[in-house]
Amino acid sequence: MTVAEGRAASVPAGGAGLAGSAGTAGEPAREGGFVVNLERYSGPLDLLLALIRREEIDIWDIPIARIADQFLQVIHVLGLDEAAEYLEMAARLLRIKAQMLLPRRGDEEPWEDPRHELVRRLLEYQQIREITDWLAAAARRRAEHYTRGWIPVPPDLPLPPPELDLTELVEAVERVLAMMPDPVMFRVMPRPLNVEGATRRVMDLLAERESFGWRELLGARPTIVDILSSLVALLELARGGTLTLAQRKAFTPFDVSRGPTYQAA
Amino acid sequence: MCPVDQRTRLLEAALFAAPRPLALDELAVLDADATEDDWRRALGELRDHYEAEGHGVELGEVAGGWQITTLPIFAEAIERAAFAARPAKLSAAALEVLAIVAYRQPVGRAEIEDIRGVSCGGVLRMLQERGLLDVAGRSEGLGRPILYATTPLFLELVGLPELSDLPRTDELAVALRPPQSPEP
Amino acid sequence: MCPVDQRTRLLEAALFAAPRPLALDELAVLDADATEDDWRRALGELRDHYEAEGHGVELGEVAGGWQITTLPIFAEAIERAAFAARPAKLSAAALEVLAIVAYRQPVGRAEIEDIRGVSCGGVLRMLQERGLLDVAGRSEGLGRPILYATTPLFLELVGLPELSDLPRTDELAVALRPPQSPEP
Repeated sequence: MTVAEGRAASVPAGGAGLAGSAGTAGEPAREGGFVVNLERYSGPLDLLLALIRREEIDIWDIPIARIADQFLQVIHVLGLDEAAEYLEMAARLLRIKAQMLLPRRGDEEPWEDPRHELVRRLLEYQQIREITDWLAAAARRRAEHYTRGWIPVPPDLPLPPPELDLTELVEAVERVLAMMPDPVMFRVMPRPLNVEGATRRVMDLLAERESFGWRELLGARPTIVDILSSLVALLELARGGTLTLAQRKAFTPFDVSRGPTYQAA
Repeated sequence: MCPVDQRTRLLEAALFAAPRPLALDELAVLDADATEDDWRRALGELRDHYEAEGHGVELGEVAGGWQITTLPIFAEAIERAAFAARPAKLSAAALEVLAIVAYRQPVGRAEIEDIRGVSCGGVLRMLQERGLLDVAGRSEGLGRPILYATTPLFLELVGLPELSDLPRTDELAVALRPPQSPEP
Repeated sequence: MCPVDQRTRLLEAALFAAPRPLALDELAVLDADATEDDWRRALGELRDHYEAEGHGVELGEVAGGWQITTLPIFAEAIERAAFAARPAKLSAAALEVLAIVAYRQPVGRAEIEDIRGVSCGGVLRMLQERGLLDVAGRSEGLGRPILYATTPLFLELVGLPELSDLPRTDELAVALRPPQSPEP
C-alpha cells in the first residue's frame, strides 16, 4: 500500500487549493503544541474519505473493521499517530468496531447503526470539500483578472477614524489572554518552610530544659519563613503529645514544655 | 469615432482611481445630477465600449460593486512579466474554513472545528488578518463565543458579485464521487 | 467601430496591472516577437484611442515610463467621492496591542511584546498615527523606555466616558500583567 497513490487517486481537482500544487495543500498544525506534517490530509475526515474512495466502498455500509485497521496503519506510516485529532478519530473507529460486534438484541428495540453519526459527518465534510474545490476554482479564475496596480494616493486627507468597538476590544483582550502561556491572575511565591530544621531545634531545647519561651526558638532576626517553620514544627510536635503549649497570661508569648509522650532523642 | 458620454468618462475615471469595486450608491457622490438609472446606463455603455473596441480591460460586477480588471487572455503575459504582485495563495485548510463560514455564517469556531475535525484557531486568525473573515457578533450560547462572517474582500477573492451567487448546496453532488484518475 | 490592435490591448492590460510606470524596454518581456518600434506604435495607438474616443483616462509619460492616469478634469469629482479607503478596520494584531495598552497604561513596548510574544513597533506607530495611542512619558527603568497610553479619541470610538468604564478593569488589568521576576 502506498499512501501517496491513495491520495492522488482519490482527491478531485482543487484539493490543493489556490496553490495548485500538492506541496502547499495543508499547513502544519501547531494547535496541539507540536508540529504535525499534514501535507497530505487536511484532517482525519479527509483521510477517512480518501480511504473510502480508494477502496470503492459504499459509504452507507462501511466495513468498519477494515477501515479502522487501514486508518491506524496510515496514520502510523504518516507519523500522524501522535496528533490528537487523528487519535480521536482512531478511537472513534475502534469504538464503532466494538459496537458492531455486540450481538443485536432480537427485535426488542430498533437497532441503531453505530456508524450513522460518522456517515453524517463524512457526508457533511464531503460537501464542504466540494464547496472548497468550487471556491478554489473560482479564485483561480478571478486571479486571471488583474485589478489596477497603481492606485493614486489620495490627496493629503486626514485618515478617517478607524472602526472600533468595545466588543472587539474585549475580544482582543481575550485573545491575548488565550495567547499567554499562563495567564496569571494571582501569583503565589513558593517559599520552602524548613520544618525539619525547626523540629530539630525544638528537640534540642527540650533536651536541655523542661520548658522554654517559644521565642527562644527564633534567632535574633527571624524571617517570616523562620517563624512559620517554627510554628508548624511546634504544632506538629504538640499534636503528637511530644510537647505542650501554654500561654500563662493573656497577651504574653506562650511557653513550650515537655509533653506526655516526650522522649529524649 | 465612437465617442462615449461625458458621464461614462467620469465613471471610467472613478473606477480607475478606486482601490476596490464601487457600489451603485457610491457613484452618486460623483455627480449630484445623475440618478441610479443614469449610472446603470453609463455602466452599460462603458462595458459595451470595452467589448466592442477591443480593449485590454473589461468591466465586471464583483463584491456588490463594479470594477475594471484586465482580460483573462492577458493574464499569462502579465504574470510572466511579473509587473504585478499576486496576493499570497491560500492553503487548502484556509479555503475549507472559508467554505464553511461562507455557507454557515455567522458561525462559531466550535462548529467549524466540528465539521472539519481539526482545530483551526490559527487559520481563523490568519483569515481575519487578511480581511477575508470578520467577527460578526457573539452567539447567545455558553461562553458567548465569537461568530465569524465573510467580508466583501472574500467576494473579491473568488470574483462573485454577491454571496447568493455561491452555488446552492443542492446543486452540489452530495454523494461521494467515484475515484478519479490523478490529475495530469 | 474603431478596434485596436491585439498588441495594443496587451499593452493596455499590462499598464493597467502594473503598480508603476513601465519603461519601453520593460515591455519586451510581454511579447518576444515585438520590437521596440512595435511597442512605440502600440503606445501611440493607445494614446490616440483614449483621446479620440473620449475616455476618462489618458496615457502619459512619467518618470521614464508610461502610465495610464485619470484625466485631470475628473480629479475634483473623484477627490470629493474619496473612494480611497474602505472605512478602516483595525487588524487583529492592532486590536490586541490597543487592548493591552488600554488595560495596562502607561505601558512600554517591551512589556507589550512580552505579553504578546511578538514585536509590535509597526503596530504601535500605526496606532499612534491613527490617534488612538500617544506617548505618556518615560519609564524610570533602564534606557528610560517610552510609555504609551490611550487617547481621548480612543474613548470616543469605543463610546466610553472614562477609562474606568472599560469592562472588567480590575480582573483584566491584573491578568494582563506580565509575569514578574521573583522578589529577592
